[in-house]
Amino acid sequence: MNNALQIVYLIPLLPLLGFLINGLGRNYLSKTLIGLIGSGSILGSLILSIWVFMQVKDGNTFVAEYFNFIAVDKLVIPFALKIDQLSAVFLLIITGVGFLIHVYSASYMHEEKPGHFGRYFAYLNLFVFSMLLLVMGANLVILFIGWEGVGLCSYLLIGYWFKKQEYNKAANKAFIMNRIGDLAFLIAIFWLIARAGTVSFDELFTAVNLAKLSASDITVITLLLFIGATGKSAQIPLYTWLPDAMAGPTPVSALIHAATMVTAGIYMIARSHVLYSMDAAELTRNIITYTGMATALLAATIALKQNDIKKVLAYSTVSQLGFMFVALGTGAYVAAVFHVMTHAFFKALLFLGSGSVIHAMGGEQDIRNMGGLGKKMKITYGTFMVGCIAIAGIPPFSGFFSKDAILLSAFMKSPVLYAVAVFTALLTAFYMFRLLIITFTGKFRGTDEQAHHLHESPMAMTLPLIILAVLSIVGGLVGIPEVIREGGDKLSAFLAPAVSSMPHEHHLSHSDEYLLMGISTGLVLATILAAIMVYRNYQRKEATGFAKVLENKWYVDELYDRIIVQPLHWLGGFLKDIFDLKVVDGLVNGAGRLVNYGSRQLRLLQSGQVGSYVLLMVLSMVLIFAIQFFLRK
Amino acid sequence: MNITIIDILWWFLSVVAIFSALMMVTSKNPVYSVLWLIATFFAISGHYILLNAQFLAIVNIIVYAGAIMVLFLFVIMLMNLNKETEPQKNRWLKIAGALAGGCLMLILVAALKDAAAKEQVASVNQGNIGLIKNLGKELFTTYVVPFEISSVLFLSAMVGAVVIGKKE
Amino acid sequence: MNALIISAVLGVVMMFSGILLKQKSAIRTVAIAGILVLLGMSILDLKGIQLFSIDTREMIVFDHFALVFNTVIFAVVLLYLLLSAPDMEKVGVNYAEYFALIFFILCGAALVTSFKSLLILFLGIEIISIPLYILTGSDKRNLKGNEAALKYFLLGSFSTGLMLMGIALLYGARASFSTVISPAIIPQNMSLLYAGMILLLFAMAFKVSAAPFHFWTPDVYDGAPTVFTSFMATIVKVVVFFGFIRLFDDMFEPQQGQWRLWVTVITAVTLFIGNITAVFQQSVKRMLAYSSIAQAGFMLFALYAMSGDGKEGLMLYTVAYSAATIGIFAVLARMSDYTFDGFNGLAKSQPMVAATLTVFLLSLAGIPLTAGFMAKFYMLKAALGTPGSLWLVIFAVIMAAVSVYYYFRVIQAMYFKEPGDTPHPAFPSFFKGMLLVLAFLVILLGVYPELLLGRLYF
Amino acid sequence: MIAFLLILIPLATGLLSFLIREEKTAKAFAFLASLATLAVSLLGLTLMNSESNLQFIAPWMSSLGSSFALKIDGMGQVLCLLTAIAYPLTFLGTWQASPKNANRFFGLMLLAQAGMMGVFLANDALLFYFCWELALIPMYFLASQWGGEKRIAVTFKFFVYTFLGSLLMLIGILYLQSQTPDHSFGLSAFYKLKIPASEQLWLFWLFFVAFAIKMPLFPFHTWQPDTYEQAPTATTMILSGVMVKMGLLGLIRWLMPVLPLASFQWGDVVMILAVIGIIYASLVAIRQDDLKRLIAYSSIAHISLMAAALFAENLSGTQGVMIQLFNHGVNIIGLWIIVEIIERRYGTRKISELGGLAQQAPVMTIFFVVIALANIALPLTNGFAGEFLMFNGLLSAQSNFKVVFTVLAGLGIILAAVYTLNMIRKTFYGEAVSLRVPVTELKLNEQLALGLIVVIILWLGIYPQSMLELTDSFSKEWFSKIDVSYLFRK
Amino acid sequence: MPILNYIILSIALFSIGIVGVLTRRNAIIIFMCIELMLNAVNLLLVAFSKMHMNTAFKAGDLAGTAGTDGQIFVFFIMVVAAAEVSVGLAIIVMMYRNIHSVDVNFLNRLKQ
Repeated sequence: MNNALQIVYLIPLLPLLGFLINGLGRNYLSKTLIGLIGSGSILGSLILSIWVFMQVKDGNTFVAEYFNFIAVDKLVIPFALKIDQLSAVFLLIITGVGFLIHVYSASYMHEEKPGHFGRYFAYLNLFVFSMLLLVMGANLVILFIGWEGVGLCSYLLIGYWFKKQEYNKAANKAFIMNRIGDLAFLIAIFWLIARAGTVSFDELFTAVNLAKLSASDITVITLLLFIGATGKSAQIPLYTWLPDAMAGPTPVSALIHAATMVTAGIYMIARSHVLYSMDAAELTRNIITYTGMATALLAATIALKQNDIKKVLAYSTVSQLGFMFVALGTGAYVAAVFHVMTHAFFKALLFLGSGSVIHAMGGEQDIRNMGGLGKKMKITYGTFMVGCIAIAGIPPFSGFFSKDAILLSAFMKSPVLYAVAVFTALLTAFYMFRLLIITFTGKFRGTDEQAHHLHESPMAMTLPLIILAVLSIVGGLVGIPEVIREGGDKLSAFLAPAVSSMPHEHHLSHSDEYLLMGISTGLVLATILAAIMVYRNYQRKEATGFAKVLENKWYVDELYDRIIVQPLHWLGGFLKDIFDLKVVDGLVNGAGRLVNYGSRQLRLLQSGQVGSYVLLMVLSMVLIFAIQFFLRK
Repeated sequence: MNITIIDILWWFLSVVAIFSALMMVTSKNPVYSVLWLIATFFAISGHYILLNAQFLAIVNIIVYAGAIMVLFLFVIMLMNLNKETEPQKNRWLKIAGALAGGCLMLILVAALKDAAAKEQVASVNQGNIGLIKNLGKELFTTYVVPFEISSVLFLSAMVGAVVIGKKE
Repeated sequence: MNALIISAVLGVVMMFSGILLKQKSAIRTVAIAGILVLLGMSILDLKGIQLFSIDTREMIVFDHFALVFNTVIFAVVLLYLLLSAPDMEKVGVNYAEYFALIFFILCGAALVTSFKSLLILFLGIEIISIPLYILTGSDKRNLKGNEAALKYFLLGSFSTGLMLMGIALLYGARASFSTVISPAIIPQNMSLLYAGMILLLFAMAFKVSAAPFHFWTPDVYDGAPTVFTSFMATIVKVVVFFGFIRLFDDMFEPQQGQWRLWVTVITAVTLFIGNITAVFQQSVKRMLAYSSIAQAGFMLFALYAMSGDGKEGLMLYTVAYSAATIGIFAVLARMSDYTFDGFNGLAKSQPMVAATLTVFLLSLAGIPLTAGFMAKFYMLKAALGTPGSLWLVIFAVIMAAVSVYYYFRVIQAMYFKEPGDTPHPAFPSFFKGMLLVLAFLVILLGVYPELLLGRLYF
Repeated sequence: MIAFLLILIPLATGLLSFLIREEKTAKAFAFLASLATLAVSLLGLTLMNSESNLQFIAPWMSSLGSSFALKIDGMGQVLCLLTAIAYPLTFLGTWQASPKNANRFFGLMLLAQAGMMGVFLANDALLFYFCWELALIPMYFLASQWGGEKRIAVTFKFFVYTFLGSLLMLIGILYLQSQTPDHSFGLSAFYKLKIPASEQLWLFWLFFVAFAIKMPLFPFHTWQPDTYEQAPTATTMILSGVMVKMGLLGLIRWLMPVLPLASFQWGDVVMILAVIGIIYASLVAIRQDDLKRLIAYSSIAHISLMAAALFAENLSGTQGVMIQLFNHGVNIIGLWIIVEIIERRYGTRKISELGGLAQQAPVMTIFFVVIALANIALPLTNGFAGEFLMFNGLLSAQSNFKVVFTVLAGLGIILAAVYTLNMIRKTFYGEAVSLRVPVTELKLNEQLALGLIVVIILWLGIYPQSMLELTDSFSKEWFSKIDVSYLFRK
Repeated sequence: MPILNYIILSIALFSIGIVGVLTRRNAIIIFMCIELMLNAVNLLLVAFSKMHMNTAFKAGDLAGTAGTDGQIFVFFIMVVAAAEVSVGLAIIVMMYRNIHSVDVNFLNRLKQ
């Protein structure tokens, strides 16, 4: 192994240092300095990541071990980082998008008080650190450390404006729902330890260790890992935290809740694809597919009727994550990773764009109060439109290629699945353009003050938008399907040593493949047109009927509240006020009271009367004699 | 089964003893109680004589019937209790007391009746261990230590009577 | 034998000292000198030096264990007199006679610890009992004292009757009053033997205030002058206990299977009634009376187990329980208010007294590193050595936990409550010093019990 | 010698402390004494960790078969370090709280420390029992004299409850002693015992109840929230941080290796109790309004998990418990320090009366959040390694229901997040509702104490192996004693 | 005379004494009942004494003193009873002086 590569620890360490400096010095450092440190540390990581990428490209994959984190008996968990193609790709995404968002944030958050500004960057740096740890971890435990770390940062950043209890509640919700998934993840790890005796990827995915796992082990482990992923990657049934997480500052939403953290689940499954590709994981794969599909569809329907600019994007994210899971479930791991990448570009772009809008609107997020912003905010409008086209999947924008790969994979599995997936893609196009049109075209519907205030965002904000827009356009070129160009799927080729998709059972002819692309593209274009027609002259009106159900997110939050939160709340109250006090403690105190009562009663024997004393004595004597002489033998 | 004069005497004395004991317990007037108790003691002394325990018979009459009971009588007279002053005690308690005592007797008798060997006999009217000569010899040889110790008992009783009785 | 005779002589000396000496302190000095002499004599006994050679015809046999026990008892009496003798002045005018009676009781104690004949046991018990009746009633103006004396006397005589009946039945069965089991004495009639044995069990249970023959105890202890309650509840009680165990150990060892059940029942009932009833008491004195019943329950384990551990435990109990109880009663005798509230805030005005009282109470409750714990420890150890005793032992420790309730009420009153209106009495420094000595003794034996137990075997 | 000093220093200084009249002096004296103990403890850990230094045997009650035998083994190191560190932290963290009769207060605190050290080090059952009570009595007086309104009744319940438990244990000890061939109370003699299974089954409960009350496990726990609530905070810190470990130590050292068959047989029952305790306590904690009670219930949940992991009977669980013994103590002391600060400054510990403290005291908030997160076992805090190993152990247990146990106990993790985050949210976040007091940040002593705790949290979070190594050989040896599974394998 | 007769007789007397203690309120009479109990014991002891003498006699011990101890014991009982009576009556008189009654039902200051 190349010793120079040992220094990959610097990649996560730089953001960590940034976190420490910004965190401890938040009251003493100037905002500029904080911004510089925050962004600079990520930039350092980015440069290192690029260097690492180069190394990997040359075939230098390796594991760097530093010290033993935990070593008990035969279980040894080193603190080790793994660099391979998969992590290299993710490193680039994280540091790249992360850097842009840091730069953007320095401007976006400039209004904050100095201490809070420092805190914000500290959190952000800590997040990047955790995310890097997550993707670099050479074993499941290090991965898990990063996994929970990003959860923590997400919690901290959602509740960044901690004066608003609504936001704090959202933060709690995010953390707790993540924890539910984390529990499953943990149990999966324990299961693996119990069966295979190791958590290190390199050792785990060897034939020897895999052979130790029975079919049911694999089913259980893969399912548990998947449940873990549903928490982090916002899938049914644990997706409801993500829309609420929009309480955090918009760059946070862009970074954490669109580009990086939420894709951790996809990364984790891709990382352990060896398990998922096994025959015994068939059931799990199906479950993943259908869960992903259902999530994608459900979120897309909800997104149709949301009025909060960030909520639309949040549901869109959930929906896109669903797509990625469909890819995973159908064995198209590369497609999933590909979509992670393209999604990181365009969704970060969209979020940052919405941030620009919100910034301009003075904090307003309701699109019903917007309209016609395109005139005042050209760059934002333009880049936002690029993002919409990319996500809608129009060639040659990046989204097209990645989504196409997924749709293809779905078709191979079943045409019905494909149909649903296409339908969902159409919904995506529809609600994205609804958003675009309501926000940027037509008449302005906000207050005069807001109108007066409208302006394009500063350079520091628009520049990242532009860069991301470019990436959204060209990002797909790394994965051009083979049918279009021989050797166009560079991503697959690059990832091949680390991750490769499951081979399809039967092949599709080139013409069929073109046909499918054509159908989807045509339908998408039609849908976009329809959306433009419907929302061209948007007027605010109350949602009714089915639209109301959608606007209220199918009442899922209310359902969870009713069947889980409320009963637990009630149970807690019952246990606290009644069971614990009356029954458990009551028994203890009751014993005491019983003694007291017994004392009072027994005292009556002591009547003070000689006669009764003698009587009691004689009676006991009679009793004892009777037993001694007539009952005992 | 031939009934001898001793049998007749035995039964007579027993009946007298029990009857006077019952009368002692049931008499309302304390003075009568004392007198009935003396009668009991006489009957018991009679038994002693039947058993050839002449010394004890005499001592019983002199010490118990003579000295102790007179002391009782004297105290009763001193307190002017020679009237039927005792108010009715709780009747249930009385019945319970009588029942309990009766039960105790029945159980003890039943327990000892089975077990006490029939052939074991207290020899009546024979042997001379009860004579003062024999008892005295034994008392001042073998039992001299307890005899001396009983003087401590008397001393303490004496001190006690002084402590209790002395006017302050 | 030395102690037996000297104690009787000392009783007589005290009788006359009352006539010859007018100063109460002089009388007290004579008494304390007397007990010192007695202690010395007892130690001489222990060393094997007999001043008198008397043929008791095997009716009285002083074995090593009894002699050690006597010595310990006399030492405890010494402590008792040092601490409480001044308080006797308040009881009545017959100061010297009280001491005389105490010495007579000690004479009885020497008998009860060394008898080998039922006759001596009977005489010993009576020599102990009769002076006690008098001491109980010694405060003649106090109606409670009178009442206690009469109750004690009537019930005590009644139990004497039971005892004598038992002895008579045993005599019928064994043709001898000797408690020694020898080939010459073969019980011919088991029913008579059992009946007599159980009657004796009742009578002795009465004397050590074991339930259900304990009823006299609270009333008498409560009514008697506090100084004498202290004496009765401690020294007398352990002495009779010793006799109790000696009797059953010597005489009824072969019948263990017959009486152990009843000892078990009596132990359990005693523990139950003593501890549970004590919980509700409002007067500390009465609480201590019930506590003495409860402690008797623990001492019964020595009888139950009838083993070396049990006797060691009884020995420790003698010191631990007596020292603690004497200390508490000595303080109580000087308090104006006998209720728990009377102790409120004592720690503020009398920190030293409160601290020693705490040690005594902890010892009674059986908290480790006090002698009381070691005593209970040996008892439990002894009991566990007997098969099938687990439930009894568990019951006993549950009751011990209950006992914490009432002992700690005093501690709570002293430390955690505000003092009431009536001021606490002042305690002379000698008195405090003696309390410290007692407390020290309690802790010393708790930390290093071998100091005492080592004397038992050599 | 180290072992003896660890008991002697607190004992002697504790007794001396009663003689000091001046309040400030007493405080300083106690603090210095606790530092001395810490220094000795660290010496024992580093420079003087040879066998001879860590062992101490003196004759005592030899006729009973008992001796004054002390030994610092791996677990002893951890627990002594915890005890030694807990005291300076407590004194430092509560420097501002000035109890009346300070000399007595600190004297009793130090005496309790001596008792706890004794419990952790004793290698003789009788000595163990003595120290067990020696630790309890000062605690009783501390809580009763300096506590809250209902202190007398509450602490009395605590005392009687634990006393009853310890008496039952005494029966067990006595029984075991009577079974040893040379009638010895020595630990090694106990370990050599081969008690028949039928007897083990009931003997087990005599010990277990005592330890379960101390820890406390459901359903023996009700003394605990009340006592924590009523006791003065310094006492509560020691109670919850150190004293509850006595119960676990009892299980580890005195119960499971001595009665391995019964421990195996009753393992499921204990685990059921523990799992119930975890969920139960967590649910109750969710609804608590009183910070102290909330933390008390959270402690019950944590301790229950440790008990469950112990009875999983494998190395992973054991090592997890070992490290968690230390972590839990440090973390909960940190929480108490902050609760104490809140109560002193704001005059209430009701969550409903607090809010928005983060605006007034950001530093305190950060400390609290870090410690609270450590308490819910976030990775890279000290709690993680322990809980990770414990859960891992639980899933590898011999029990047929191990998966159920693991999943249910795992719910505890989720519920822990719920109540911890809710507490943080309601207390520190949101609009400030109480501005009765001027904005004050932490005092230097508080910062020092909390800072030290955070350092420990992070150190053991990032490099837990440093502590796991300490107990490694102990755990292995222990496991070899309790492992009876070979008897049941075909 | 069979020993059983004596046993029954003296148990009867003894029980009558107990019943008296149980049912009477007058302290003096209670005391007298106790004396009756003692006498019952005495009678039994003498009877046993003669029984043992008889046994020894049958076994060939013609000039023996078997059974003497029983009668000696009776003597001691009488001694003790006498001492007890002196103290007991003193206490009763003391009581009478204070409350002008010897009714034990008035002894109820001490209870609980």
